[in-house]
Amino acid sequence: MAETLIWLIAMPMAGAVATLLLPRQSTPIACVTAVAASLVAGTLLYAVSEQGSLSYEIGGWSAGLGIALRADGLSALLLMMTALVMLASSVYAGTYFTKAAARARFWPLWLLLWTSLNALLLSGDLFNLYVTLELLGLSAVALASFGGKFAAVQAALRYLLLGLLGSMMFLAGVSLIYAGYGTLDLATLTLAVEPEPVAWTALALMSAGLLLKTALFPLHFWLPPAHASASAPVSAVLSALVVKVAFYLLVRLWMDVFADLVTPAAAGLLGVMGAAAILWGSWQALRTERLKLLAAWSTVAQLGYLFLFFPVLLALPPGPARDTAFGGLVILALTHGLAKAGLFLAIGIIQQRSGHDRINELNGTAQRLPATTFAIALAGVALIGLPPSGAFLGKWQLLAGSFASGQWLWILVTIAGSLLAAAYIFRVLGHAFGNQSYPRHSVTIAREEWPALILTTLAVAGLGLAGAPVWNLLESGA
Amino acid sequence: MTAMLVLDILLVLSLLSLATAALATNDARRSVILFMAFGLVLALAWGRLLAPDVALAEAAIGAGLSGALLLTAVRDQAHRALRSSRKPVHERGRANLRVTLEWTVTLLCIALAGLLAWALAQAFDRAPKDTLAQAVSANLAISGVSNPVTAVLLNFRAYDTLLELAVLLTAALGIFALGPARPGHRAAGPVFDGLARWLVPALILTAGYLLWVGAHAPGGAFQAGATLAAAAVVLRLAGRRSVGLPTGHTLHVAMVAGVSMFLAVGLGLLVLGRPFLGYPPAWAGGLILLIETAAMLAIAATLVLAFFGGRPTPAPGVAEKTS
Amino acid sequence: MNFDATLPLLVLASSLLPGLVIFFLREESHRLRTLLNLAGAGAKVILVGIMIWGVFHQHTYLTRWTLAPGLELVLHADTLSVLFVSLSTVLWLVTTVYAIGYLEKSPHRSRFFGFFSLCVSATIGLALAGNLFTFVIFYELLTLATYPLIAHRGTPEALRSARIYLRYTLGGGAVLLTGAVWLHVIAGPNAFIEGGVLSQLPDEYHGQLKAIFLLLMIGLGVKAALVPLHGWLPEAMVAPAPVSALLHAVAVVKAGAFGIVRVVYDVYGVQFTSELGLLAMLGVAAAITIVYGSFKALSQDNLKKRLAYSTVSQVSYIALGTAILGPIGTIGGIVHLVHQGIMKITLFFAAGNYAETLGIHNVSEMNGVGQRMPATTLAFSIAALGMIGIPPIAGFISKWYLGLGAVEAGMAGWVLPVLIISSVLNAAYFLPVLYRAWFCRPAPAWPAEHIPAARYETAGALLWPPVITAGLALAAGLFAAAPYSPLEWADLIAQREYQL
Amino acid sequence: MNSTLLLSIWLLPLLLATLARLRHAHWLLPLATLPALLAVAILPVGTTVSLPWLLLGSELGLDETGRTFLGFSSLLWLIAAVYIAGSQHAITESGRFRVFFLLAMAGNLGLIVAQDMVSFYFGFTLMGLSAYGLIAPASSRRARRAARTYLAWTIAGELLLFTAIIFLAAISGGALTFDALQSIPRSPFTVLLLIAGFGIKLALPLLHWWLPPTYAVTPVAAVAVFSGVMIKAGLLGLLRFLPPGDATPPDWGLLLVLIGTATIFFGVVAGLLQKRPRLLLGYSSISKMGVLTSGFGAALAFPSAAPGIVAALLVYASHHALAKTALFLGLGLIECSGRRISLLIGLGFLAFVLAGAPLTSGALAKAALSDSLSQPAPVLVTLLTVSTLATMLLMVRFMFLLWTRRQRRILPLPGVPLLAWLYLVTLILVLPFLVSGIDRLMINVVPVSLGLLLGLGGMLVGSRRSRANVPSGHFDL
Amino acid sequence: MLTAHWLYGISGCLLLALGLRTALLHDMLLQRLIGINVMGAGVFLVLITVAYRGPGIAPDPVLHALVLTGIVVAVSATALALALARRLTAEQDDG
Repeated sequence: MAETLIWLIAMPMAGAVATLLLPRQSTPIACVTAVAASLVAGTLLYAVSEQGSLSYEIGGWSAGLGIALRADGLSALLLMMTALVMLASSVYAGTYFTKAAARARFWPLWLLLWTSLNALLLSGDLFNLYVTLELLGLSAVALASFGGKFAAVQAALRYLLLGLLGSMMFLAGVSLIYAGYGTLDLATLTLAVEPEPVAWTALALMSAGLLLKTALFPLHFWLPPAHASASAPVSAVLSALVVKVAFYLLVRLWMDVFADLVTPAAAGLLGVMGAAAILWGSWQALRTERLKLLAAWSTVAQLGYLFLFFPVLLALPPGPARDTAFGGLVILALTHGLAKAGLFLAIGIIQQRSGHDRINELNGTAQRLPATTFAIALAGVALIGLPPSGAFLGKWQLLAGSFASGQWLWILVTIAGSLLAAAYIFRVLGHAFGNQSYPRHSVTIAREEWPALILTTLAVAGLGLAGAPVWNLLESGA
Repeated sequence: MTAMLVLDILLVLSLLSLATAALATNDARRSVILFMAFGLVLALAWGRLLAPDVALAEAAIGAGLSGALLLTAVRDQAHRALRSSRKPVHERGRANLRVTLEWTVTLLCIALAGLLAWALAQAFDRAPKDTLAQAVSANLAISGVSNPVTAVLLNFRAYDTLLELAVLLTAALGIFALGPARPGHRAAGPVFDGLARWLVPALILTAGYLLWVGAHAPGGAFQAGATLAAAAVVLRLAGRRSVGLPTGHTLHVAMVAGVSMFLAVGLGLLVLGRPFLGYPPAWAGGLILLIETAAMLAIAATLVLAFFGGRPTPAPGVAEKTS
Repeated sequence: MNFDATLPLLVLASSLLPGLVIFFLREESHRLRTLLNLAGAGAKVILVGIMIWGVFHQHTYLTRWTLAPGLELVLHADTLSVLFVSLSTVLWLVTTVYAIGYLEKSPHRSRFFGFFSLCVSATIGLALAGNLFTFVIFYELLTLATYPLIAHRGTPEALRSARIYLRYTLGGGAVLLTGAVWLHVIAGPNAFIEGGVLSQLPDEYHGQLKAIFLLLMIGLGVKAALVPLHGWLPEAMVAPAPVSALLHAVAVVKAGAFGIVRVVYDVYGVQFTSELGLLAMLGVAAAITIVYGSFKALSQDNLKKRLAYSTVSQVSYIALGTAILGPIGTIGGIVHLVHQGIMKITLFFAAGNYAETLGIHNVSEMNGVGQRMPATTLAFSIAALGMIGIPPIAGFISKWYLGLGAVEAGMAGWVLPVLIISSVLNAAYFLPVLYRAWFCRPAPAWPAEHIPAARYETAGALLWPPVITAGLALAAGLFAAAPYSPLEWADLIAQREYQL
Repeated sequence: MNSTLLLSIWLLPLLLATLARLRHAHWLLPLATLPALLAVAILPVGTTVSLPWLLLGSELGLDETGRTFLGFSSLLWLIAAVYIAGSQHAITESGRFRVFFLLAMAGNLGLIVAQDMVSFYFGFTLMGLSAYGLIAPASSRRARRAARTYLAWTIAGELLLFTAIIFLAAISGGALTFDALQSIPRSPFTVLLLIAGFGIKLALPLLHWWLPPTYAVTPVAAVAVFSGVMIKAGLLGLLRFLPPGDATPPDWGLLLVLIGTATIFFGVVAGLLQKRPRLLLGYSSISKMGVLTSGFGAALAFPSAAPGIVAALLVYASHHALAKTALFLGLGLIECSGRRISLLIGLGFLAFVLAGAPLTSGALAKAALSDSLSQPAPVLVTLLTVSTLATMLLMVRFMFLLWTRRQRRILPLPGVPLLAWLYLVTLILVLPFLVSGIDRLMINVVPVSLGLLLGLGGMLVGSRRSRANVPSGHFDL
Repeated sequence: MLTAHWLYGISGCLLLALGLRTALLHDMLLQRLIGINVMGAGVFLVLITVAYRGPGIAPDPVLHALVLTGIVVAVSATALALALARRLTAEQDDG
């Protein structure tokens, strides 16, 4: 079963090569690759749930000398989310780019991005993580600028520079770790690391880099323009996955590798930044005139929730209480991933149909595309954190943890953020009602509308109603 | 020892002053040239610190190719990009804010440097942890090469290198996707042309040598690829439009050569029942060379492409060939 | 899974599945849509019938589904839930028929009926919720499912009132959620158990429990339209009449009131609530609401708005009954849950008929409408008189038990005056309407006569629902003491609650 | 069989009410009284029916009191129904009027056979609210105002009653039948509520404001049942809810006696100041209700003498019901077809009857009441005598008003109403002789003659001067 | 601890800080890019210093390999950034 780990990386990479070499057949190749990689991700998820965490030593060299890939419950879940989002977005992208030449240039980058996501989620080596971060950053930038519109290129350039800064900070931390502990392997490091200046400084540097990449307030400023000006499938993946895997790495470092080092004050700092992100992001989303910017600002806010978990988790005693809350964090991240991807895909359809994405002029389009509007509504449910979405379970755990540890501020922020989210979501949904002629069918353009609808449905009904396995997986794959 | 110390101090001081100068000036071209000088001094420093592989790479890539890229960018006025996004400083309040910001960032950076240095000092004070280096030398025999750096790069941590090639490929594809390249330089004078006539073959030969020697001495695919790319750069500067680079499909093949060879080997071994990229010791040398060759091609193609800054356009009518 | 464990799920699914299918139906296929709607409603009636029988005979219907560690979705049929489920089921059937008639030829019907079914499903889920967590889930779902119904027409006013509705209900939902989570943290999964369980918590939690109670009441009070959280309800009257009927009688407002009943009886336990001194607080809030709503209703010319304020007032009777310690008051509150539902739905049906048939929206346009639409007006009159508390209509029974319960609980001093004042005000805003309808001479022409008087005064699908529900309102009062009447059922609930 | 009959007493009017809007439904009105009449005739006293499924568990039954009430009420409803069915009055012709007439009838008859509080309250409310329709509020602005006043007072009365019932039910621990409540002590507050609640129906002073405007505008046949029958529901209510005995403290009896006394003279004085015969009759009713209230108070105050007093009150109530209805119906005939001497003679007779002239049912009623009161409270007998004198004065004034009534033109008398009236007058004429010996009917000679003389004298004086002009419907002190 | 460690280590840190400051504060893209490269050079210097064990002793080859990889990655990123910048200026000039 451990081979699934390497296949998860090799398969999209091979797909990238194949699409580049056979540009005419690139779309079918990409779709086949997407399906196959998703199946592999599913297999891995199953394997982790059955056998616990898996690892694979590349080249047969033991971890330390060589590089090990590892998958536990957390990474398996995020890999599955990645697969779902990428698969759906791939299907969508197949029709989104109307020109064959554009598609042929798009697929290799797309699959390389997927490669980097999987590689990052599986990597068990600090330096290798740096390389995957760079691969992720570059492929994300290349995709963000894809199409070459001025605003997109400008935002992508800014994105690239900040990403590079982040990577360099990360690498500086890595070098400190190597200097101090002589190893890059995470598992070895977990055992070796001690609360001392080397480890603190290294963690601070790596975290700073990752915070920049995951766009936590006040390091978020690059995100809205980059996510809002990219093409729809790219925006979906940027918002749903790219920032998310950087966050994953933070969680991995803070909760796992350097868990002994983390102090309440540090976690509290992340919490405060998260709180600010929630409020500021939501407020900006409420004020913006454009749909895609709204979605992008919403990402800033939603990431804030994930950071609120840090002080809460730290305040809870290790054991079932903390594990349960941690599951809340994961399910919140998963839900946001699926929902935000669906949201961007749906917005893309609206944008293509109406030629713009100005919120105040959406009326007709929103009503002529009921399925897409419904997808936006479902995504909204997940973003607000209403039941039965997975985000509801996540926020419940967040609130419960805050109550249990007496951290009232987070409760207020969570509630306020949810209400603001409701405000900006329903600002959009209001335009779905009116007396525009209703189309004959609810789903008017199947291949474009279904991916968004399925993703958002999964976020709402799938994770919300069948979310319990997430906790089991985290437990069995710990 | 003292001579060494003097050298060290000189090197360090020149590094710092060159970097400061390169970053302080507002003249883009000057900045780039200072940066190239910085790169060369850095290569010296690598050499001083017993890292010849890195020194070679730095000289070829860090100083050479990066410098060339930056210079071209300066020529294309690319450095002006993003500038307009920041509003001009007019109001006093805004200016004050700006000053405050600058001071804050500067202080933070100084604090960061101090922190880092302090932590580093702590790390150096411990007993050196050589376990990994020892493991490398212990396994060098079965790695298929005798240069430990190459062994790490292409065997022990070959996966890193695979991803690195993917990074290169991504950059190339990203550049590709931006549209066609700008027209090449005007044809240089006959002197440069003459220079190019013998410089290019020499560079190509050097590349081949570096590739070969990488197995047991400093050198390898990256240095070789960079050298090869340098040859193309020279041609380009001489006014050759596509500098012998294939266009269209063949270019694709060259770009993905590294990644695909890597993957083919890795997956082939996987299919044969070995771990991914787990070379049998007997074949290791050959396989590494195979991969390195492909990687060199890919690196060269990518670097040249980067230098072009876009898809090379097929030459209109005139077939251009290197001598 | 045996039948007993599946039945709650089936009851839920009988509206949920048709609803989901309807979303994807083509707009023109109204025959299939009607079939699905009615089949779902019919199936639900049958299933609920089985459930009533079973619960009466002490069967346990329980569906469990784990959503997260310690968080279970529990659907459980006890006496109280069955009461609410039966109400919703019967009224849903009637309202569906009405809505089919009402929305004939209007656009976006698939969407409408889809959300309509979702709305009822949420209500059913809320009624069957076996713990506070499940309740919160369906409470929020209800908000979501109702929003599109209020905004349905898409006019600026509709959107505005939908926005106001959301502002209130989502805010309330957030407060409720906070309270629920807090309670979950200090007291575990909060299953609804007759008599409550919180009294076993040590004394040092009492302060927190009071705060939580306040949060829960605010959260529920928004939907139950307790003053000053009622602002959305009068605004929401722009919605189509079937939606108003649903909002006021079947689903939304009821959900809030039902939640109050649940929290007081089955989470805190009425005895414990009283010991904490919270019951009086609830009672005062209810009393203020009752009087305030009635006062506001007096001055409304718009018929639906007048009815909306009437709802504000009437629904708080349920809260008032809850606040009265003792089985009699409990019966009064709970039975009013049903009685208010059938009476208010009749009123809204009738108001819808006036609007749809003759274009009448205001009380001042209603002169002589009794002659043109006698059956509708009769239904309206029965319901209105019932609201005032005139025997033998259902409302009288409620007031009787509320008054009696108050006297027995020693709360007569302020409950009875509230009841009296409210009845007087009810009379003051309903009787003039009846007077106009029956005694005044009709204006030369109706504002906009959409449906000509043919064999019946209006379309059949519009006429029968109010007639039926008015009959129910009459029957519920007249045969209050008969077996399986709402009153008897409320009595059973009270017995089980107080372990009599 | 018995239960069906009891049930149909109020069920038939209700059912017929649903048909009453049909075109030729006049004759449904008399039909509706048949079960009640039949019940009076054939049902043995003490028949009860339990209907545990109805309302909160109902009990219907016929006791002695109920039978008397049912007797005169059903008879008078019948006569009024026939009168209406035969008349061609624009308002009473309408289907709406018929519906309300039947509803009010159902309520009235229903409350009489009700043996539990809730059923009684149901009947009481049904009657009270339906009577609103009889006022025909849409016919004029004045009518509308009057109807509104009526409704307000009625609802107030019902709410007072409701509250009182609630308190009673709370004390009784859920028992609702009058039987079960017999010996349960009433709290002062409950008693006060009951007196106020029924006092509105009885139009005791200060609770009477609804009465004059209502009587002024309502079709006369409806006023007849208002004044003759429905007003008596107040007395029945008092008898039912405050049964003389241990349950009610005797002090309340004294209070009621005082209130009643005040009512007697208030009614007379106010009546004397009226210009319109209808209003005069209305105030006369108030005065008579004062008599009944005083009597009831005496029964409360002297529990030992209560059975006798109650029996006498029943006689008095029946007498007043018949006489007052007849007076109003006669007045109605004059109003619709003009003043005729024949009608005036009939009305004159009825005026004497009401005043309690010898050989009339009035004398009978007075005698019965005097007899029952002479033992416990002789002072009340004196009071009754004074009241007789006062009533006579009032009746003289009534006849004077009729006599001086401005004559428009004579129209033909409507046949059926006339017959109905004549039948009633005959009944009043004959009835005392059927019930009692002549000797008992020879009382009240002095007060009636005195009243007659005083009245005639007053008229002679008064006709010279412009009289104090009290606007009809309002009484200014 | 060797003097070389001191010297090169500290200058690595200084280069990092210098580059970071420029990358954050400078107005011009080119300088920011060079700043990032200087920053990278600083990190690489630290790495190579860590690898250094003293004269005559074989340094740690792993770190050398890492730096090699880092250099290539850095140049790729620089190339992409410059390409993007050119595209921008081209558009600015056109528009």
